[in-house]
Order: sequence, then C-alpha cells, then structure tokens
Amino acid sequence: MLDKRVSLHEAVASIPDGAVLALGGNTLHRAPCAVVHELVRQGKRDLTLVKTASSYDTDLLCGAGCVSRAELAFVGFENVFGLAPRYRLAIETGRVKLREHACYSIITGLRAAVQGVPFMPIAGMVGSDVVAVSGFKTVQDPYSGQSLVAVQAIQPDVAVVHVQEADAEGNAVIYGTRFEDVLIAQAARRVILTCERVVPGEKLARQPELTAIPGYLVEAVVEAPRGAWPLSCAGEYGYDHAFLAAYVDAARGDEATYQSFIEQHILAPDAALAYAS
Amino acid sequence: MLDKRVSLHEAVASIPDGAVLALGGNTLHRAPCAVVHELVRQGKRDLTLVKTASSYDTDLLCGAGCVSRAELAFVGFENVFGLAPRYRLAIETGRVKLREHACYSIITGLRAAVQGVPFMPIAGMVGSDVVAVSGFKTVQDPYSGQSLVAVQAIQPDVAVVHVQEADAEGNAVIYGTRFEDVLIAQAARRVILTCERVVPGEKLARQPELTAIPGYLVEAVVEAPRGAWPLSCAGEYGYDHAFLAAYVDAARGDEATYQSFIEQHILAPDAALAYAS
Amino acid sequence: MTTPAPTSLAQANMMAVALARLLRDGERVFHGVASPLPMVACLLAQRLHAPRLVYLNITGSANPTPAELPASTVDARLLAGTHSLVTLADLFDMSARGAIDTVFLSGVQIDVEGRINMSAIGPYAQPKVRLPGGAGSAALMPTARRVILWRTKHDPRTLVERVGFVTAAGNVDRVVTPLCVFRRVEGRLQVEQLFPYTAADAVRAATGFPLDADDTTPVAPPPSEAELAALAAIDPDQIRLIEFM
Amino acid sequence: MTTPAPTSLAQANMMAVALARLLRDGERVFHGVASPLPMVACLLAQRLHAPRLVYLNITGSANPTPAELPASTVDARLLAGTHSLVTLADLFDMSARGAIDTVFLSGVQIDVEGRINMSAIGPYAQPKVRLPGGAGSAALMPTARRVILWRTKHDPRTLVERVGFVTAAGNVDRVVTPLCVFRRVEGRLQVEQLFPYTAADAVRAATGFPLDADDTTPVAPPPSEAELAALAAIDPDQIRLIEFM
Repeated sequence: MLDKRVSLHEAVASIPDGAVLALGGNTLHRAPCAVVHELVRQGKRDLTLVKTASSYDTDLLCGAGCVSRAELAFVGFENVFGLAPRYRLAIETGRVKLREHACYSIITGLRAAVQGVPFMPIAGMVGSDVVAVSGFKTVQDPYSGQSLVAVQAIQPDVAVVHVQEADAEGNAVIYGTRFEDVLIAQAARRVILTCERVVPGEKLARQPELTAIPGYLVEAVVEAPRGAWPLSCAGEYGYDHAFLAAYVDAARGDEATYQSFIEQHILAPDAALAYAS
Repeated sequence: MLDKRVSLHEAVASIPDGAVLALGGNTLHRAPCAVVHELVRQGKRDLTLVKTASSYDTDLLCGAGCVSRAELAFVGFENVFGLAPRYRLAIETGRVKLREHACYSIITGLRAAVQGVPFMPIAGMVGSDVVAVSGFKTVQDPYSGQSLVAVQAIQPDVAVVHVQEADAEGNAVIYGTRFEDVLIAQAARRVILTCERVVPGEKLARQPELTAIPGYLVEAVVEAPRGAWPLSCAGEYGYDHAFLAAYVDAARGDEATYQSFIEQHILAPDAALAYAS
Repeated sequence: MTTPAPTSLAQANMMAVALARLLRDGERVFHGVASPLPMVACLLAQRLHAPRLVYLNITGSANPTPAELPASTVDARLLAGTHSLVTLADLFDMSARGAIDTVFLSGVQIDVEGRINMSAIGPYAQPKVRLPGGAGSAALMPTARRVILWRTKHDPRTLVERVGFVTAAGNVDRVVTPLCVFRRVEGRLQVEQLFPYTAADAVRAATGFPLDADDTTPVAPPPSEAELAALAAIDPDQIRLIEFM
Repeated sequence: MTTPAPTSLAQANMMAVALARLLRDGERVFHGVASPLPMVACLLAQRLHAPRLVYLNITGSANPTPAELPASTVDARLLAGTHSLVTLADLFDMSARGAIDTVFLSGVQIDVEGRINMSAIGPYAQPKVRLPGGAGSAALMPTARRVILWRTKHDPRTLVERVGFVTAAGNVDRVVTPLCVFRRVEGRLQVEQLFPYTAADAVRAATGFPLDADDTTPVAPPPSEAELAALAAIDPDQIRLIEFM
C-alpha cells in the first residue's frame, strides 16, 4: 500500500496560485479549514472557489485576498451569524468575480466532469435570472425537442476534503453526511485529503462499504486533527461558536481590525497550535 | 416506522403485465431470483427487462415467455456456462425485441430518469454500430459545439432489488458490491425489495452510512431467505453451480425438455421450498 | 445582534404552527440550509397530524429524532435516529424527478408572484448588498410539487411587487410570515389567513403590493394547547426564535 | 463442455504472462465480466514488476487479495482485502473522464482494425447466433487510454478482416491470442511477438486477414521460472484454463 502522507505545509504548497479549488463540507460543517488556514498563511492568490454552500472558509479566503473568482450557490453563516461579511465586501467591490449557481447546477457541472462530458442538462432553473447572469445556455433534447438549461462541466484542479478517518493510501471514511465530497473528489484533477486520524488500512478492509473516497483517487493525505475547526466535524466536535462570533465581529469591522484578527489568529506562528486545543 | 412487509406472492402480483422491470444484481450475482421465479409462476407477460449485465434471470424470464422487450448490455453465464440459451433463442426467433446497450448507456439512461431530464449525453459509444441499431441520437454541446451521443431517460415502472438486510420500512443494506441497484431504485416509479433477513431499524440507525437504499423510496419489503438463489449473494452464499449446470443443460435442449425443467423446478408447488434448502 | 422583541415568541410559535398545519400526512417534505422554522414545523407535523410524513433535510437524513435542535439546519444533530443517509445531490435529484411533495424555501425579498431574491440588493453586477445566494432554490422551486415560502420579516421592503433579481421562481403555493399566510391564487399572493394578533390594515400597510385583506379575511386559529405542548417538547431551547434575532 | 486440449495450460500460461508483461507499474487497469485471464494477469503483474499497479475490476474493488480465484469475474471473492468499493457507474465514469489507463476487453470476433463483435453472427435483426453483447465495451473502448484485447481462440472466423457488426471500436493497442501478440500500428493489427510454441506460417494460416509475420518476427520469451511460480501461487486451481473449455 502506498503511503501518501505529507505535511499540511507540503500539501498546500502543491496548490498553485490560480488553481480552481473545490472545498468539501457544507456551510458550517466539515470544511477543510486546516488547509484553508494554510492557504492564507502561504499567501495564495487568484484562486477560483467551487462549492455549493459555504461559510467561514469562503469568507476568510475572500477576506485574505486569496480569491479572484467563485462558483457558488450560498455563502453565509446561516441563522447563527447571518451574512458573510468579507465575501459580501469582495463581491460588492468587484474584487471577486462570482458566477452564481444553484447548488444543483454546481452538482450538475461536477457530474459532467465526472462523466467526461462537456455539459449536462439540468431540471429546473427555469424562471431564474441566474441563468442569464451566469451565462447558462440551453440545449434541446434530440428526442422530444424539449428545451433544457445546460450546465458546463466544472472540473476543479484540486479538491480538498476533510474526513474523520483515512488510511495512509487515502481511502477515506466519512461518518454522517457526505455532502458533495465524493463528487468533488471524482471531478477534480487532484485530490488532497485531510483527516482527523490516519487509521490502519486493515480497518477499512473489514468494512469497505464505509469507504466514501477510494484511495486511488487521492494524491496526498494529511493527518490534521481538528482539521475542520472552527467548523464542525460530525461525531468529533461541533462548530466553535465563540471563535466564529469573534471572527464575524472582526469581519464586520474595518480592514485594519479584520487584518489584525487574521494576523493574530491565522498567521501568527503559534496560531496553528491553538487549533488543536 | 411504516411496516411495508408483504408476501412474495403479493409483491409480485402488484407487477402488471407489460411493466418495464429493472432487476438488481449483475451476471451471476445477487439478482432478485425469488421474484423472478414468482413472475414465472404468476405467468406474467409482455415485460420489458432493463439491466446492464444479466444471466439466469433474463434467460429464464425469456424462456418462460414473460418478456417481449429488453434493454440490456450483456446476457450470459460468463465463462462458467457460456451463452444464455433461451435468451439467444428469444432474440434469434424475434420473440423478444432487444434494444442493445452498453452497460454505461443503461446507466446513463437511468441517471437521466433519476435527474428528471429526458436525455443525457454520454462519453464514448463512438464507432459502435449499437448507436445506429438502437436509435441513439446525437446532441451538440451548446458551449463548444461538440457532438455527443445522447441517451434517452430509462424510467422503469418497477425496480426489484435483493439485498442482505433491510428493516421493515425498506431501508436496505447491501454488503459488497452495489452494482446498479441504487440507481434502479432511484430511477424507478416503484421499488420492491427482497432481503435475506429483516433486521430491526435500530441496527440501521446505529450506522446509517451503510444504508444503500433509503426506505422512503421503497414500496414493499419481502423477507426472502436465499432470495438470490441460484445466483450468489455476497457474504451469504455462492451461486449454485449444480443447479445452474442442470438449468443450462435443459435450456440448451428442446422446448419440451426445457419446459419440463421449468415445470419441475419453478412451477411445481413444492419447488419454492427446495430453494430454502 | 439584537434581542428578540417581546412578541417574537408568539410570532415564532404561530409561524411554526401555521407551517406545520400546511403539511399533509404521508407527503415527502424537504428543507435546506438556514431553515430553523421549517425544521420545527416538520417535527411538529409528525408529532401531531402527520405521523407518516417523510421529513427530509439537507443533511440527508430521513425522519430524524434529534435530542436537541441545532441552530444550523445542516448540523449533524439532525442525523440522530435516521435509518438512511443520502447526499445533497440525491435530494435535488428527487425534486428534479418529481419525488418531493413539499419544499420549504425563503427569500430575502418575496414578490407578489412568489418569486424570491436571495442574490443581490441593488444592481446585480455592483450590488449594494450581496446576499447569500439561493442555495438550492433555483433548481427546487420549478421542480418541487409544492413550495412553501416563509420569512420572519414582513415589511414593504421584504414583500415587494417585483423582486429586483429573480433568484428563483416556481411552484409557490403558500407564503408564511409573522403576520399572515398568503396563498398564491392565479399567480398572485393573496392573504388566506390573518394571524390572531394582527389586523388586516396592519398587514396591508406592511406589504409592498396591494392586498384585498379586510375584516372578513379568515383568521388562523391560535396555537392550540396541544400544538404548544408539542412545540415545547420538540424545541425546548426555542431554536425557532433564532430567525427573529 | 469439452476438456481442455493438452496444450491449453501452456497457452493459458503464455497468455496470462504476455498480458501481465504489457502492464506498467503505477497504471490503473480495469477488467469487466467474463475476464479470467485479465484477472490473473493483473494479479501477476502486481506480484512481479508492477507492485503499484491499481487493479480495478467490475466488482468495484481495488487491489483485492483473493484467497481463491472465482470463475466469474464479478464474484464477491474479488472483494477480499479491498479498502474501497465503488459501483459500475463509478468505474465507467473513470474511463469516460480519462482516469483509467488500461482496459481489458474481448470480442467473439476481432477485426484487423481492432474492432470487436460481441453482438450477433449473421444479420443483426435476425441473427444466426445472438451473442452476449458487449457489456461495457462500446463506452470503454473509445475512452480508455489504452485497450488490450484478448481472445483464447485464434482462427480465421475469430480474427477477421472486418467484423459483421461493430459492437465497439476505439483505442486498441494490443491483442493477445494463444498464438501471438498483435500490436495495432497505423490502424491495423500486426504481429508483434510470436509465442515460442508457434510458427509464423501457422499464425498466418489461422488469421483471417493478411499478416507479414515471418521467420524474422520476434518471439516472446517463454514464461520464466519466476512467472510460472507466481502464476502457481496466484491461481493454484488454474481458473485461467476456464476460457479454454
């Protein structure tokens, strides 16, 4: 069995500026935040983010200036903290160019990439102004002549997924909801996996039905305990309400306040250690 | 929790003549043979079969005169017993009309039904005469102009799947390979589930990641121990080599020999009991 | 963040109950992210008049029995007790093929035709406020058999004649606010029921499109003892109030 | 069913070894139903020169370590030791998006261009023999980066100038028979290696299209001691012979 374990630094260093990056998880849950923080630390630029529903991960990457384009359907802290302040600002000032989606059109675009076709028809979307502003074209069913919205394939350069358990080869077990994690892992050219803990492959061999992502799709495995922090990881920990409250508070403040928060909590040399506490 | 358990007779009686029927499993493995046998006993007619790769199930239903149309990619006993004699005869004599597929075009057609779209583009198929004889049309990617084969949605009226474990509501656990079973359960208007054993719902609640088919998609649950016999059921039993050898031998014989085999092994009142041995 | 007004609990109770009453036994009901009131309404309907309702949510669980309700409706606490898990893709597929009966959606703005704006206030390309986005709504709203909208704000900037940007449009049946239940009749929202603590003229004044609500408009029964008891049992921490903060 | 001819084991060994030698370390290799020889070849290559080869099969397992080899290559015994399971759809998707390096396929008939017929002998609408069908081949053959065909019969009715029905066509690289290895060069099959127990004229006589094989055509090294020992360890029950029955 190949051992694909690398350090967080090394895995993130392999993501080039300008990459199309798909992030796992959904809203406040199981996003690969350890990688997100390291992207900020390494000062990545010009990323394109792909995700259905996002929160802190997208807000921080936008606020830290790592992002220039996004294909997203929802960014917000749900009813817990409301709008995503730095994402808002980035769109409102034009610093990040959004191609707005429905969650299902993200899924459909990823599916097209997974299935090796340049587009896929989608049910719904009719009547939405998103179709026009995001440049979705239509296609005719060659059998019935029915017209449908067509979604272009979305092939991320890199998918980053955080899971509870993986073996050293990258076979990944997701407990609880899988969200779009399997889909982005299949669609992307490269997959970086972070996990709460690396487990012996023999454990997965006993119940391979639980393996959500097969190791042969995975390029690198990073053992990152609390790697979704400050978001939740099902069965491991909930989201960190106090930290997120402080983050959103800073993000609603002026640029100096916000950058100081990033400096202190993300960039400072000992900041990473604090996550493990 | 709803209790959807019914008898095998009742479940099969609900399948009308003329139904488009998708069968679970693959070649010699985990097909819902208890239902197949009962379809023969109840003298169903004019069925359309949908499956990627099939063996005994399709051969018997064709031999017993239950089938008039089929959408299939492979029918045979692999290298164990070779060609499927009664399927062959049914096609060669024109009694069954085949719309030949690749496994992937069956999958693509089912996916279109699952996603509520009338067609889906497919990679590959280029250069195959199957495209012409099966009437697959082409579609142009509205973005690039690229031409692709388009597969029409395949929506079975009824999907029948045999699994190892299910609760009384129809939440189904499949150990080992799932084949297309989840896909046909999603695509079909109705789902009939047979299982080796009904287990308490609490067992599934402890590890819902293992549930392959959610109960809310299932209409009826039949407890059918050895319900894949004479084919295999992973973790439970292998295929019955001796029975299949006798079957194929009879199927290669003349009509009287074959019908006598069906009479003795499928139709006879005590035949069903023999399966449980 | 402001504290809820004194009437918020009454409004939250009435809205949860009104949403629950719209649900029918045996139907498949779905809600997505940021949907505390629909979450409570589904659990309430199951406990009261719809024990066979299939309650599906964006976490992919079915008929969960959460020990405590989460503030985020994608939370793993919504998996408790489920016998199955599916992905978001599976759920959207179900709606796409007509296999979901009722979907709960919301809009920062809702217009007289039941169209919603979750995208932007002001010019789309340079918005005054970039909103979260519609999540699943543009795909769900035309494909779900029935859409119920809810919104905890009811004012003329929220309920408008025409949204500035149509994030999604489709099969809207009812809209529930803190003041009333709207029904879409011949393509336009009309007040179906006033809530007991409101008056027709107050609703007219709070709505950005013309209404014919008056003293003859039916009034919803207030939450019954049974409904309130069920609410207290399901949501003792009053998560339903979070949408009023 | 007939018993294998005396030379069948030598042929089966040579074919398994020749197929294995074509596989490269690190590549992703896939076989489908009814593929005993490719199953043996993948396991052999992993044991010999390609320890990092990713062996995928239609059961959805990866790098299985079967205690005994099944006669059906969809058998659950091919799951032993795997750390992951995927569906058939996932595997076909991988090929569709270019993520599978080598696919093993077969044809009842194979023509000079490497096209296969698995559908019908005689007129398609009223065939003399209805064949099993091509399973995944029509989708896989144009999308897999490389296709290796194998067939345990080598006669003029099997290796033909032009198949009567093209079940699939695409990226065929090599064809392995009991007599030789063909390579497709400029769109046409040519003998790359004769097997040690055959002669060029015998291969020409057994092939339904013209060949320029002669005494100068390279001869494959016979199975080495190491190869034979590995074969015996992987396939002690000689499942590889089943394709010769």
